Amino acid sequence: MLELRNIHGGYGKITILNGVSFAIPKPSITTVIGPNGAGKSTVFKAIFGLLNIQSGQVLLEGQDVTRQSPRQMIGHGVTYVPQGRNVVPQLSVYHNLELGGITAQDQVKLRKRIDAVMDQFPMLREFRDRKAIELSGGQQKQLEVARALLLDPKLILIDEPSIGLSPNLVQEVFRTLLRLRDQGVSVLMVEQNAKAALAMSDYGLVLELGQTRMHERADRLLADPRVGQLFLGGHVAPSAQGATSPHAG
Amino acid sequence: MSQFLQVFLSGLATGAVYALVAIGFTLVWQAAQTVNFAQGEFVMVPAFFVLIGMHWLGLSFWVALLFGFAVSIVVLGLLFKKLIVEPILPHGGITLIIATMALGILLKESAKEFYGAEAQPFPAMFPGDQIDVFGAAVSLRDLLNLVISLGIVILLTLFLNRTRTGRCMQATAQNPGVAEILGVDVKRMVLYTFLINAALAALASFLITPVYLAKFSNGETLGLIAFIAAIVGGFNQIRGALVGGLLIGVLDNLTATYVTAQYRAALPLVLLIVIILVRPQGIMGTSEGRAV
Amino acid sequence: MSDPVLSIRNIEKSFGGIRAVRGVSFDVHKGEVLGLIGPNGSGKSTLFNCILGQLAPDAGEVSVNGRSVAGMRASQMNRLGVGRTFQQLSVFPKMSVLDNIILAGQEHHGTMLSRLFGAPDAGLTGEAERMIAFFRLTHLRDELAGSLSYGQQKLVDAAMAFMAGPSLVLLDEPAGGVNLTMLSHFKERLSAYNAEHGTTFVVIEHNMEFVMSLCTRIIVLAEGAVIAEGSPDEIRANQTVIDAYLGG
Amino acid sequence: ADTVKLGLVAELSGAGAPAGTNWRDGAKLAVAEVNAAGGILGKKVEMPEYDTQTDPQVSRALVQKAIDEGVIAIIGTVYSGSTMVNMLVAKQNSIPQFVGSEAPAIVEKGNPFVYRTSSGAQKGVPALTPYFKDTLKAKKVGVAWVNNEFGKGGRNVFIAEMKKAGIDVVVDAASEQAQTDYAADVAKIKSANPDAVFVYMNQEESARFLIEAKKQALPMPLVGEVTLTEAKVIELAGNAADGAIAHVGVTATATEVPGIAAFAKSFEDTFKRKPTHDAIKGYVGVWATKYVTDKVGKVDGEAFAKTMHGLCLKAADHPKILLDTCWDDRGEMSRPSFMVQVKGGSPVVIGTVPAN
Amino acid sequence: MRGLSVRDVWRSVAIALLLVAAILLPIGQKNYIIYVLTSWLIFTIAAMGLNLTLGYAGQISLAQASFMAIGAYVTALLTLAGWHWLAALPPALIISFVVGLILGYPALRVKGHFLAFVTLAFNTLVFLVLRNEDWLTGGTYGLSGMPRPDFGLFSTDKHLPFYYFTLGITVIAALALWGIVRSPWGRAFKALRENPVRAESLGVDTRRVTLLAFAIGSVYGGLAGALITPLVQFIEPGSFGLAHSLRILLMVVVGGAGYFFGPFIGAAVVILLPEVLRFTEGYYLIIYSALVIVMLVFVPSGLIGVWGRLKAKVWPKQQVRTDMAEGAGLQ
Ligand SMILES: Nc1ncnc2c1ncn2[C@@H]1O[C@H](COP(=O)(O)OP(=O)(O)OP(=O)(O)O)[C@@H](O)[C@H]1O
Ligand SMILES: Nc1ncnc2c1ncn2[C@@H]1O[C@H](COP(=O)(O)OP(=O)(O)OP(=O)(O)O)[C@@H](O)[C@H]1O
Ligand SMILES: [Mg+2]
Ligand SMILES: [Mg+2]
Repeated sequence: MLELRNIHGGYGKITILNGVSFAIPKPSITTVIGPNGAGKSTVFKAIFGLLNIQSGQVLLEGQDVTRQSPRQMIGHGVTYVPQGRNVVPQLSVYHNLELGGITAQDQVKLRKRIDAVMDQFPMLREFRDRKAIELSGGQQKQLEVARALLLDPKLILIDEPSIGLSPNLVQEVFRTLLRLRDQGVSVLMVEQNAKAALAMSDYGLVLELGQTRMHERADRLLADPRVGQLFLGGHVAPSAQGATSPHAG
Repeated sequence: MSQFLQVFLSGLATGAVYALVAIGFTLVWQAAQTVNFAQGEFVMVPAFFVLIGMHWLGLSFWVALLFGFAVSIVVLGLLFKKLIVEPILPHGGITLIIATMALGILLKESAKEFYGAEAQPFPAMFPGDQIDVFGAAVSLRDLLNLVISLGIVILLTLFLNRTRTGRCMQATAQNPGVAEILGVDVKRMVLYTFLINAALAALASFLITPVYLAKFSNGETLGLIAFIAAIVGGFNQIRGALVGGLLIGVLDNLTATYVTAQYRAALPLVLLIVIILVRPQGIMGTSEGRAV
Repeated sequence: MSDPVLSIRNIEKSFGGIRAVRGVSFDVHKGEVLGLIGPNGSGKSTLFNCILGQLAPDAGEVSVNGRSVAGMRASQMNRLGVGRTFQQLSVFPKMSVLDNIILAGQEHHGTMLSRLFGAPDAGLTGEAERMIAFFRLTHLRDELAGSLSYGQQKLVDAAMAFMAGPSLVLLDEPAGGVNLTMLSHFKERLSAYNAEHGTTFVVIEHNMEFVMSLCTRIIVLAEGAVIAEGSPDEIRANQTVIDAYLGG
Repeated sequence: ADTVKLGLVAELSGAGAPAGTNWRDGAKLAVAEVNAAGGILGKKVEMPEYDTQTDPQVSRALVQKAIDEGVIAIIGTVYSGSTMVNMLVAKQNSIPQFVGSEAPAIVEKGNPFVYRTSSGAQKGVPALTPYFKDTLKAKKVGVAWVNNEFGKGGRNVFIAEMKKAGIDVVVDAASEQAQTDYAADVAKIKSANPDAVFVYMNQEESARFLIEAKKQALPMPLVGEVTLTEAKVIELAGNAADGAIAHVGVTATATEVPGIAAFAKSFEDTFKRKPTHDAIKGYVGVWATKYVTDKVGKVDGEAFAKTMHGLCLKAADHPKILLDTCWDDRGEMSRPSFMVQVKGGSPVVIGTVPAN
Repeated sequence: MRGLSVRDVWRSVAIALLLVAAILLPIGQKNYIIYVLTSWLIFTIAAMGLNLTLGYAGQISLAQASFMAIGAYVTALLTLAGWHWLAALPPALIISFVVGLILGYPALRVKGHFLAFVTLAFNTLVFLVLRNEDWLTGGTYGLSGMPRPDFGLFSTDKHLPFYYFTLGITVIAALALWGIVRSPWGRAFKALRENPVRAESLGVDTRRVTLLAFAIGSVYGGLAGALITPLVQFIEPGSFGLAHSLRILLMVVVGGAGYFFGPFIGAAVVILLPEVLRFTEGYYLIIYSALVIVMLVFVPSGLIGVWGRLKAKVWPKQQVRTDMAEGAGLQ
């Protein structure tokens, strides 16, 4: 489905990704984990055409899509939910949703889909005509997640959906992703809430210092003691608290 | 009474012109979150394009008008967007504002160098017939200005809020990053904004130059007053520009007639400062929502 | 039990037609770590904003250490020893990490004049560097805060709340986006700090593991009102809370 | 060197640009003619341009610059505010300066090196008094003026004159430079209903005022000084200018004077537009520099000043001075002037006022 | 304490060289050039003030020229009344400070373009008062004949001594500002610019900081005005209109807002570039404004950013972030 070949890239003159390579099969859910600042979000930006890629290739279903614009990526059936808050502040909830389907051809179908996501996240219907900026943090996140589901994507890139969402909604989002996978959609997700995320994923990917460290079946990663210690909240050995190499293990 | 009516109605007519220019400010703000300090010059220049068409190319007035309109759209819309807005916009509002100031000088000086410093007469599109309204003389042209401003406010408001393209333009202005990841054609939206702005400026130019006369320095005062009108109206509402423009036109005349001519420029400013301090979002503006 | 450090009574806040907070009252005692949880949009952040002077409540009263803080500005509250973080990333993007952290402490050192004529860092570099080291950000000390990753910024944000040596800290979703290993480190340190200095914490969080293991008492808000209150175990078992919030 | 330099310091941009560029073009025309006639002291004349941006501070610096660069005379500036400052610099360096400004104060400072190219407001405006008093028989008058140093100067002289003549000033309407809406001004005048109105504004302000006056059907005569009946104003105001009256020092429409007719023609040929009052002033300034320098026989500011004071140049001997012109010992200028009225879209001389 | 880094050393050397250049530059030049160089210094001071208000503290102000007016008129009136310039300076600065504080009040309520408007209106009001109240200010005719200061052995009557006098003051003003921006106050100013809500919650009294940002910026405007008076020896309202405030804003942005040395470069471009272009006569303003636009297109963060760009061109080194190059934790 998606393959990254030895991606190098970063911000301005600074290189963040030092050779990221992996491939995800179709349909599947892959969760990316790694310490803060490992470059997880940067990988997503690289895929979605938002990063200055210095070298390497991004392949989507075998086709080279390196350095294509976000608009083109959407055209290929990829949608992206970035980390943090990403709504259009002064537009209403409904119009924010509608923007999520701005590239859709079939308006009637789009309206139906908007209805469907509103069923899934009832808050959206309740606050349909409120400005997005007025929503609470978690409500905005719901809006964003819902927005990414409108277009019938082939691949969803979703960066830490659990931030700000209440536990029942996190479960709801995970269930939705599972359902989508069963309908043939691939999901690439970053999650710090790694145990829960890996538990529902097919594959896990460990990213560290801008490189892929491990890429395994999710259950194996969950069982790996090194992973448990480093990323799942195990205790850090005192000797590992080096200042320059914060993640040494 | 007829004196009051006279200055009031004249103030409305002048205010309608301010409004027309002020709409440009709000539009650019709503669609690109920046302020075009060359807006006054954008209204000054199209009249000169028409004059060039008439006097240098020998076109008839109506053909020259079309010519001027087309050239304005290309120069003030397309070229402005491509050469100035696009490269500078990502680096933030203030830089672009300064660039538009420089552009204002450029347009002004060019008009002067190539067409002369003296004011030129400019033919009117509509007859200046006068009507008597309870003893006050009002020209048909004044009424038309008012009607056209009103019409444009309504049309633009509908366009921005009721059409998908209009909302895409707003999204682009408010959060270009998000607009981009949602697949909005950001560059095209910015282009639309500036094309519409250029068209409005040209229209304003054709409407007011018969009265204001074509002169290189017309933009200075006009741009400034329109800027003030846009702010007073709230900047984030197209209809605010209309209210702000009319208010300033009327206030200025009433001050000059009944209070003080020497400080006629001051009293409206003081009033407006008070308004803004009491209602920081402007008269028609809505608050921008949660900050925390 | 001692007098409450923070006491809120009947706080009300509406936005247009929406009643975001509906008459919430509770006390927080010295040394407590109170969890504040509830579904999205239940008014948690709004409550924080009302307590800290970022928003003016429509009704109700807030007092800190027995003193009413009505109409007090956030900076004054901060000088009283109340620190906070925001749910949204809230750093100073074009300042270095070090400057961010020093800024968070400088207003508590010296006077206006000494801050003008004294040392440029108000004598805080050492303390700031220790704070940075604790959050494992030493290698990023001179980077602009805005160029950090989400989780890193979140940590800078948290670090800032501690620089003034506060006696009461209100944290709005400190765990969001923070790596679990770092988070458990943070949690331990928070407990230690609490034990050592008797600092009081109020924590809004959706990460239940974090809340349940850290807090001594939990208050649950829903639709702007308190629907449950109790120890972590009680809350975990409360059916209303499970239905409204935790999910099955 | 085999050239001499005149420094053209003028308002080439900013609010004063219309006046400044006309002044420049008149002067340019004169330089071309002077060179064709053998130059000054037999040397070719060059005239570098210095743009003051209508800013007095800049004008001062530029007069300094021109002098640094070795000009033998300064031609400019037109706006009185600028002239008041920069003439100090010319004075320090004993450089003669021909100015287009009309504010009274300029010749009152005892500066021997500054000379007018038209008479100041304190001469021009009083020339109108008999017109108001005897011809119009006005008992009460109004004044509409532009609130800058030009307008204010004229207005102050006018008010003082009316007081002397025992005429009431019943309405005093100040307007801003570049103002566009004159409804309030005209309405105020209308309701005060004076017998005549003195209008003292720059070109397009005058035009806009006339248009509004016509719109509101202002019944009384509108009388101005120079600007009100200029060709440009008439072009801009169209038939609204009909009936406007002005006192004019020299006017390009006074074509019965042969020098003026020739000047107007060659100006129009060169610049494709009609000359204004300011163009004539610039023209006269350059020619006066030539005549006087040639008379002195060398480049010497002190001697120039001595010659200038009390000098009269007869048009018969010095045709390019256009009309018989005299300068008094303060640099004030006098020459015959005209009363002009706009009739059927063009100014018609309705009377001559002798030099005073 | 951190020691002097290589960068600091380079910077000190560069500053020393510039200072020497500033001292040598006017020697042997004609009056006019010295005059222009002096105005460059004076406008640099005004722009430094605006740079503090706008560049550091993020408060847009379109009224800097009106503070120059206040400084200029106060000094003019007092020196005309026989005061020594040095005695007239403190009142000029104090009045600027107080008026600056007052102008800061609206900034507590409104931000962005509204603030721009309020300051713009203020500038216009000051202009109108100066023009209309001619009993005090001389109206449109202005005030003239103000003496240049005389310090016993050192008289500034000639252009060259006056230039050195101005240079001395500029250096003092720059040092004072340098002290401010690197003190905790400077940090608080930047915090106000970047995130006022967060700053407030960290104990920064943003109201006070906002007012101070205006007041200090205004003092620099006042100082510049106090120097214009003896330089031009003539002042009138038109020299302090809105256009001049915009010009100072242009200096700040072209130089690089928020960079300490930005105003020096910005004022140089805005004041000196037109002079360099004057030989093109009618076209100089056209060329000048076009150049400014080109500059902003290619170096939008101000000319001070050119250095970084050049360096990147000359040493096109790909950087790997230190933390990204470190060894692995997992393998
Ligand atoms: N805009 C930027 N400019 C410069 N550096 C950046 C920028 N964004 C991120 N970085 C740096 O790139 C590195 C990787 O950042 P990234 O956001 O990809 O991390 P992440 O793995 O997503 O972390 P987190 O779990 O905290 O979200 C970090 O060290 C960060 O400081
Ligand atoms: N400025 C505002 N204008 C209008 N409505 C607002 C505003 N701020 C908050 N609200 C509304 O008030 C309610 C409570 O919001 P609040 O941010 O306090 O929720 P929360 O409990 O923090 O939720 P979350 O867990 O998602 O952060 C929400 O319905 C929100 O839409
Ligand atoms: Mg990330
Ligand atoms: Mg919240």
